[in-house]
Amino acid sequence: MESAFVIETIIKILVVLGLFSALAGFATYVERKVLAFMQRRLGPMHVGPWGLLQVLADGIKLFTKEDFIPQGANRIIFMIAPVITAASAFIAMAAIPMFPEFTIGGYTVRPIISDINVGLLFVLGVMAIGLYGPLLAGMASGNKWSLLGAARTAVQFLSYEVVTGLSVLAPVMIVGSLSLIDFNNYQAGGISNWLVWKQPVAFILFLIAGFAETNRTPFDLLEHEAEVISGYATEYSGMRWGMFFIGEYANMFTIGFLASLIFLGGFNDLGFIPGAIAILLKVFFFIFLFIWARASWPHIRPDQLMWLCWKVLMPIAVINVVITGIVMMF
Amino acid sequence: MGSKVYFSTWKDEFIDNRGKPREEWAESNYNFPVQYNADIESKAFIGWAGLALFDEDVDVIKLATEYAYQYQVYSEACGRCAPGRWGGRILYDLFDKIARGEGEWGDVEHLKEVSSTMIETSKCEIGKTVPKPLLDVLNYFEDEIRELIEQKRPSKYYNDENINYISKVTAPCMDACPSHVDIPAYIEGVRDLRFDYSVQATRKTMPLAHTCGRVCPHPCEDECRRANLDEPISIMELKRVGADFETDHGLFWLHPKEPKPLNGKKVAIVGAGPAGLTGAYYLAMEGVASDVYDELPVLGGEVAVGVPEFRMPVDKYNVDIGAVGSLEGVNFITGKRVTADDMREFEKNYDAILIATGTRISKKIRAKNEREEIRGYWPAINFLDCINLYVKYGIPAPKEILEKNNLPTDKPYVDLTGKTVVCVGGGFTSLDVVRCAVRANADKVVMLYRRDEATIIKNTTYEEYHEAVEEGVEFIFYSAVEEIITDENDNLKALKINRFELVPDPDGGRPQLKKIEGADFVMECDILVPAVSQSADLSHLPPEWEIELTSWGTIKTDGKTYMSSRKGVFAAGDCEYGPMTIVNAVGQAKRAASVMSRYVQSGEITLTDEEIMEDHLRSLKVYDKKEKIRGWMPGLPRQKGEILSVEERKHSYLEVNLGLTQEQAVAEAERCMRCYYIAMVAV
Amino acid sequence: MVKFYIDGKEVVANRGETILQVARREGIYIPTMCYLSKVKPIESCRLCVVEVEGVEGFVLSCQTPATPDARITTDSKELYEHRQNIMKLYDVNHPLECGVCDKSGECDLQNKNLEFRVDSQEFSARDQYRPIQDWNYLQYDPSLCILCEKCVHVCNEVIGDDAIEIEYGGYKSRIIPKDAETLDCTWCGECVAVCPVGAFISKDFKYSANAWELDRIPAACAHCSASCHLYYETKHSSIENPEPKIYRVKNEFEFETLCGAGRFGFDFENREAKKDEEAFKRAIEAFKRADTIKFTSFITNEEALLLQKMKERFGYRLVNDEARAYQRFLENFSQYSGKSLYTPSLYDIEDSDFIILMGSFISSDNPAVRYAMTVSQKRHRSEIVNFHPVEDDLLKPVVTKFVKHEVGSEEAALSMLVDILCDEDAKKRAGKEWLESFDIGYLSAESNIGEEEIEDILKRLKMKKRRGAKRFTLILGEDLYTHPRAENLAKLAGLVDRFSEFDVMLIPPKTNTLGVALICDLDEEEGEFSIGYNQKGDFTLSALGDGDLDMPALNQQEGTFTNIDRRVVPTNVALPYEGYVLNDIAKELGVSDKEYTIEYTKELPKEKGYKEIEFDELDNEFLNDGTEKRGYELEIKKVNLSRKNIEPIEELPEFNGTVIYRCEPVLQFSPFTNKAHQLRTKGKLYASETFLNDLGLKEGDKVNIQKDNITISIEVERDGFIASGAYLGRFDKNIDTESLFKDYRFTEVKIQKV
Amino acid sequence: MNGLEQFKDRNVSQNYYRVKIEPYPKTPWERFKRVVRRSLRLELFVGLKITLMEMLRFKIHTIQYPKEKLPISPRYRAVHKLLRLLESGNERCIGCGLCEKICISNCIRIDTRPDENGRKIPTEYTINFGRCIFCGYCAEVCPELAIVHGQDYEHASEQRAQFALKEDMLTPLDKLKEQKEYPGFGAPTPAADKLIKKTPLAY
Repeated sequence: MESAFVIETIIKILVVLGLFSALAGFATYVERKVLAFMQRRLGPMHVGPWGLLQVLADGIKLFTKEDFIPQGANRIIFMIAPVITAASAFIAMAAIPMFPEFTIGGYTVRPIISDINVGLLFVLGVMAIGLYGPLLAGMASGNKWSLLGAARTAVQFLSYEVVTGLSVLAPVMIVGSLSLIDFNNYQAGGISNWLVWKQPVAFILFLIAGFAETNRTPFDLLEHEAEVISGYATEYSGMRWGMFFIGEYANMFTIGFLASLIFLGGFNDLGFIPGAIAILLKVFFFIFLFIWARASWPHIRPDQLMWLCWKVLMPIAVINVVITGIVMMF
Repeated sequence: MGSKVYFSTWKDEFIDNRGKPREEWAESNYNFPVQYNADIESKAFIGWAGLALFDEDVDVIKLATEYAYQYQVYSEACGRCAPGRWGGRILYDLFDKIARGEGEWGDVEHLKEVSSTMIETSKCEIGKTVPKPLLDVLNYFEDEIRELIEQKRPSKYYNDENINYISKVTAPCMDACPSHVDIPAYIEGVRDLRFDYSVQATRKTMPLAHTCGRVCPHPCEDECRRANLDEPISIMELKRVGADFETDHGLFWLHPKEPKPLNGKKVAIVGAGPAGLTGAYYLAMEGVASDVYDELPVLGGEVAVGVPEFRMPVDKYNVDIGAVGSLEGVNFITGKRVTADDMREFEKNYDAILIATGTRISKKIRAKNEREEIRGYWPAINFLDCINLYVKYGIPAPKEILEKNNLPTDKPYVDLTGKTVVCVGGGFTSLDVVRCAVRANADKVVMLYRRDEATIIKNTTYEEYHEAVEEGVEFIFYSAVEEIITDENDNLKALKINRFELVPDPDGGRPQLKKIEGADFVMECDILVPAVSQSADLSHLPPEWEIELTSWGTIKTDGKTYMSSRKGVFAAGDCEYGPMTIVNAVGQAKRAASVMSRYVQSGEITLTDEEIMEDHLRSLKVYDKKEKIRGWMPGLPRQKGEILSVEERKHSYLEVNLGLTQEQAVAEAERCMRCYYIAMVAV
Repeated sequence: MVKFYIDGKEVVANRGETILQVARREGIYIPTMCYLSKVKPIESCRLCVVEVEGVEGFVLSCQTPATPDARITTDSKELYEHRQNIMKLYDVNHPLECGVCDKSGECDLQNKNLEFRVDSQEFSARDQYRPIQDWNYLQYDPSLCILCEKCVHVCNEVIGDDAIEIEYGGYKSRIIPKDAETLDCTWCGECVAVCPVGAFISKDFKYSANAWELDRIPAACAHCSASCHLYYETKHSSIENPEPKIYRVKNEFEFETLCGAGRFGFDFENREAKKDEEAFKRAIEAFKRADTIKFTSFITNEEALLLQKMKERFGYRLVNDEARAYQRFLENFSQYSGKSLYTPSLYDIEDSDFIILMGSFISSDNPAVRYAMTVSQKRHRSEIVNFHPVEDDLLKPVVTKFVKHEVGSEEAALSMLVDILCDEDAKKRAGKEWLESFDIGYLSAESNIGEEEIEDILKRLKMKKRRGAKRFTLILGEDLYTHPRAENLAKLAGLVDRFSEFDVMLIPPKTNTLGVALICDLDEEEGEFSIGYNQKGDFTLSALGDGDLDMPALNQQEGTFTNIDRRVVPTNVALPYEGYVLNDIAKELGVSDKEYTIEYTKELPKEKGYKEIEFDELDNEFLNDGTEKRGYELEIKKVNLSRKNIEPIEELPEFNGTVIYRCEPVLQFSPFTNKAHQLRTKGKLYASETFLNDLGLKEGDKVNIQKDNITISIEVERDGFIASGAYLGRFDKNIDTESLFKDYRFTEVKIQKV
Repeated sequence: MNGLEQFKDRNVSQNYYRVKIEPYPKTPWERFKRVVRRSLRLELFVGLKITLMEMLRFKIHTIQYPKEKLPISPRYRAVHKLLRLLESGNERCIGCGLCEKICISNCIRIDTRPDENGRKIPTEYTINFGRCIFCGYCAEVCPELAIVHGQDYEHASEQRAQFALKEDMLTPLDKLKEQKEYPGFGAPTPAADKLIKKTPLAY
């Protein structure tokens, strides 16, 4: 039993690692295509049919590219920083139940690496650790743009961590558990049971904070080229840069899963749609939403970002929690 | 004077008889060549000053086209200015286009435009005048032109080869010159510093370029159009410039063209004076050989022995004679007096005979007691012979003549030291006599002349008369010898002289000379030289030939072909005309040679169209004294050459007139307006 | 002096000056197509018509002298229209081939069409076939020809060849060779220079460049002592080769005339030269060893000064035979004329009324003098008497009296001239001995100059004087300087100059002979080890590129020449030169402290008449009215007269057998002209028809010329321009003619057919 | 409008209109009003809608260069071409040098010489494309329509010298048939015949 668990977990880890790495790559393809279509373009077309192998080509490129460390950089930290980002992104996934349970050859598989009862807290916490990646990378690069980028990372991530936490607090209060499976199960009764109807404000706040946490447009200030070149990643190339990249996309999936699980009914069957497919659709909707927003909206200024966080979103979140509490009391 | 014309725009007149019957036609003021030849009537005449039609049925457009074409032909002598060269070509091309029936109205406009530029800016008159009749055609025959353009058909007689268009280029000066020298051409040669061209142009019609550059009375200068503006060009002097170039550089000889090869015909020429030489020259040019006979031991006739050295240096004349002699076929036989027997022989042996014996008998002055035998009575021709043969050729004067005239015989030349010489006359010969007498060291030289100073200048030249005066010749005008007074030994002692005055004729005719009674006087003199005129010595003509003579005692010809009444015997020069100028003799001989060259070939007496036209134009008169001159700056003086100082020339036979310097010659040539004109007749 | 008004401006004309000349001098513009200031007005274009107040119609300004107080208008609406019409007529059937025409860009027809705004042609004429004529160096395209006649006039009035004429034919007129099938002339190419359109062109230049691409470098011609002003026109050689190359030579043809050698012999530059340090070192060593510098006069004044400075420093002997002979002649001449230099210039010759030429084969020795004589002949009908043993048919249209004398009897000829030209004072000055030795009968018999010929000259002179002649010139040439009796000849010439109306000109034989003669202190004898500059020596510096060290040719150098007009004229660098120059050697030897040779221009010896003027301040141009502003004229100083009597006339030398003359064929002057690609030819014995007949030779035969123990094997060529005699040139450096002609220009030889 | 006047009017399209800019909010109240206004109008979602609709409509404007190429204006000034005469195949260039003269970047050079028939021919013709600014003056000035701007704008090469020679520009003889008469800038328009003024050659 023990050994089976270990094997199962290792397999799950590997599957998650492999799958999400691949998905991250695939997401880049999708992103490029969707952006192109929205801009009346075609996007990558040359590598493989409809440019499908572009991901592969990019991967090969990233792997084979020279690993370059600037002279003035702090070598060790510089080398470690991307690993932190990638690692934290994947570790966060450990507590996320991806699909409903299924049985393979009589063996029931729970598609979660580790169902811990504070799963939500774990996910949020580990994602918060991801902050160290860009922060350290920027500080270690020995480049003022990187440093600025790092500073922005710290500010942005820390600020929106608050909003994320506060926005999730209300659902947590309703569900009364921090396990994401509990969340899922709480909403098992169909669409009407989705938490989003009870907590629409929290959902919106979570979503906005999610954009910020994953460094997506309109909050992509960390690597805003016109101001700080590539921000913390300025000095990175090859696979090290790739790790930041994978981390970012992994985070997008994490947020997508979180949002689906917390607000949109998780992997419960949706009418005729099996739960597994339902959650995938939901996740992909969020991924699409990320891309869609990027295609549609301009990004905002850092001061607007902070203004939004502290003066708009956080008060709303607090009020939301308070109102939730009051409603629950009566 | 005047002829009936159908239409005329000549000069200032405008006669339009279109639509009227022939009987009602108005008469023109001008003497047009209505009758081209004895048997040919002309249809139209077109020229520098307009056009005249003599017939209703004239194709005016074709006439104009041909006239423009003739300009092309004659401008082949030129083509030297841009408006003339291309403008003329365009005139012809466009007129021809219209006449062919391919014209458009635009062509008429272009014709007018080109014409106006040609009229204003052409180099010579030919370019300025050719557009004039063409413009007349364009203006007055617009209907005909419109018809051709609209109907696109050729003009009526466009392809009719029976109509001949005969043209001739002339100029006022050329017209005035008896030998029709192409004066503008040789002046142009001087102006262009192309003296070889100049002398070649002269020799086209005048082989004696040196001679006529010195001793010509230049009738051309009287009809020089430049005189309308300021003073006439010094035409004669300019002829000399080219000729001198030939000798200066030893370029013997500059002939106008390559002579034709000899054609086996041979002509006898009696007399090697200007006429004889000219005849020989042009006959040789046409390939006809000639034997030239002369009784004198030297060549050149009267010009060689009569014209003194200071006027006509013999080495220059010899150059001219050399030019004649240089041609193949010319053979000179000197010292042979031709007799009637010889003439008979000649008729058998030669294809034709040209008599050019001149007038070598001095006429008498018709005074009382005038006899050849008087010692001191010395006829002018003989007087000049004696002086000049020695001066020019070193041939001593015959002792018996010196003796007859009471002169020292120990000297080979005529020495008049201490003598008083009286010459009666007033022409070139008499001036030569008195000036020679001055040089022969005569004490006193007197010239008696019946008329006044102005007439003597008119008969000779202003320069010569004044030079004679400067040299100390005494002129007594309005006087004539009444009687010659001799002593017992028949020596001349004195002359009784009448004086006259000019009485105007009440009827408006020529003023009459009237003797002034009581004004007679007696003048002592040693030698009397009669130089009033000369007559021809025609003793060599076989009486049985019955050659017709004129009332002057010269050979009668028709004045155009110069054939005498006997076929094959021609006469030219003074023996035909009477004592006249060199250039006249040359002109006659040139024409005679031309006729003869055809006669010896075909046996017919013909004139070329060119020659016929020459005569027509002369009667029409080319020079118009009233004509206004456009486009020339007036006030440029006529250049005068240096002459020897009186002291220097009085005692030597050095040439008096030094001629123009190069700068003067060129300046003079630049005054020439090149008044070429083209005239054309349609027959 | 005539005062009148052009366009309201008051102007003054000199005697005989035309309206156009005055206008040009005053800078008032009157358009012309055919006017060329150095010849008579041609009057073919009719563009220069002007309006004169009170005169009907238009007056031709180019030939009309001004009348007092005339009021002239040079431009009005009517005039403009007529000029425009004339330009239209000029355009009738003028081929539209400006694209390929060599003249395009500097074409008068283009310019005037533009000026009168003729942009279309409304009428035309039937065209005709007119093939391009190919005449040796030239090509003539009749269809391009506008018949302005400039070429014909310049050939007749300035050159004197009179080789071309117009075949009159109205619209068909064209230029043809005069009296010949094809053109055979001295190939001066002046017809090309004056042609306002592209009708006459240089075959070599044809289609190789366009006018606007070429750089103009004003310079002085380096071939003869006339040092004519010219422009070298350069451009890169080709697309592959950016090195500049001289494409052609142009001149200020309005005022000045070039000969064929100047025009076609331009590429004589030393192309091979590189900075060869080894050779340079050897040269310096050679200079340290040498005691003699031999050189020719193909150098600039500055180089001559450098050589002189070297001499002063190291005591070299400067050897230059031809300049030495000239120098001595000039010195002797000065002692008897009282002037340090001769006075006449080419302009004076042009204005002369009576010219006597002696001792020079002028058509090849110095064409500029020939042209000047032609001008004087044509303009003033001057008498030109030529004394020479060789009959030159080229001079026939120019010379009015040719006196053929025996070879070597120049002394007799000059003595006879002294006798007739000078007054008694001169004879007194000449001295008793001379007078006693002057036996005219003997001289006449020995020299073959008939007394009657001398009398004829006197007669002509008197005639000229009667006609108001003012200027008389005696021109002496190289025959006299090399004559064994040169000293006496010079003194006689001095007497003529001093005691007669005649001014004497001494033609410097080579480019800068006069400069060298004035600047350098020349020596007679060669030493043991010599350095040759453009001359064979033990160590040879050569601009021909065949010596031990390369030197720049004269078109690669800047500096000054002293020319025949006694004028110091500047020349400029037409082509770059990579190698060493004389100044480099002088610097290495410590003689020179200047960087550039031209810094010596202002140091030229003032006591000889040079002025202290910097090279860069020398003018090099012509003014609108033709005034030559080039450099400066040497000052003529007074010289103390010699009191010595002139030596008696010696017995005249006898030349028997075959005598040949030393002169160059037309178009050649030296190995430099022969180096030019258009003129390159093999040296031959040039002989007249009579000479060939006498020796039984034919053209193309090979002969051996023998003298003492020298034998030269050479081909014979017939020269149609000479009527007697034969000559050898020095232009072909492969033929050693130097040894044949030690002193005098005539030499007795044996000629054998091989 | 006639003549050159028409070119002075730079307002090429008539479809432009001015955008109305609302005044910038100055007080917090105004700013609040603006937020409300914008929020109520759901401006953010308008943006989303536009992008989404574009995607759904799928009107792709991409030209898949180099597989697909856009047609080029005949006035386009790409790499020069030297043309030949259509019938004889002779070079049109007569070496007049006008292009050389007019070239403002001074990059054209011609070597000419007479050929065996005495005609002027260019032996070599180069354009230094490193300096050429493709202004088109050369084609404009060419009297023989010999040099024109071609349509070939892809003139990349490894060495500068490789695209400057006559052989590269001159129509190869075997491609003569493919040479179009109106291939580019500098060539006359197809209607040029109507504009040309005729020379009055009556003969």
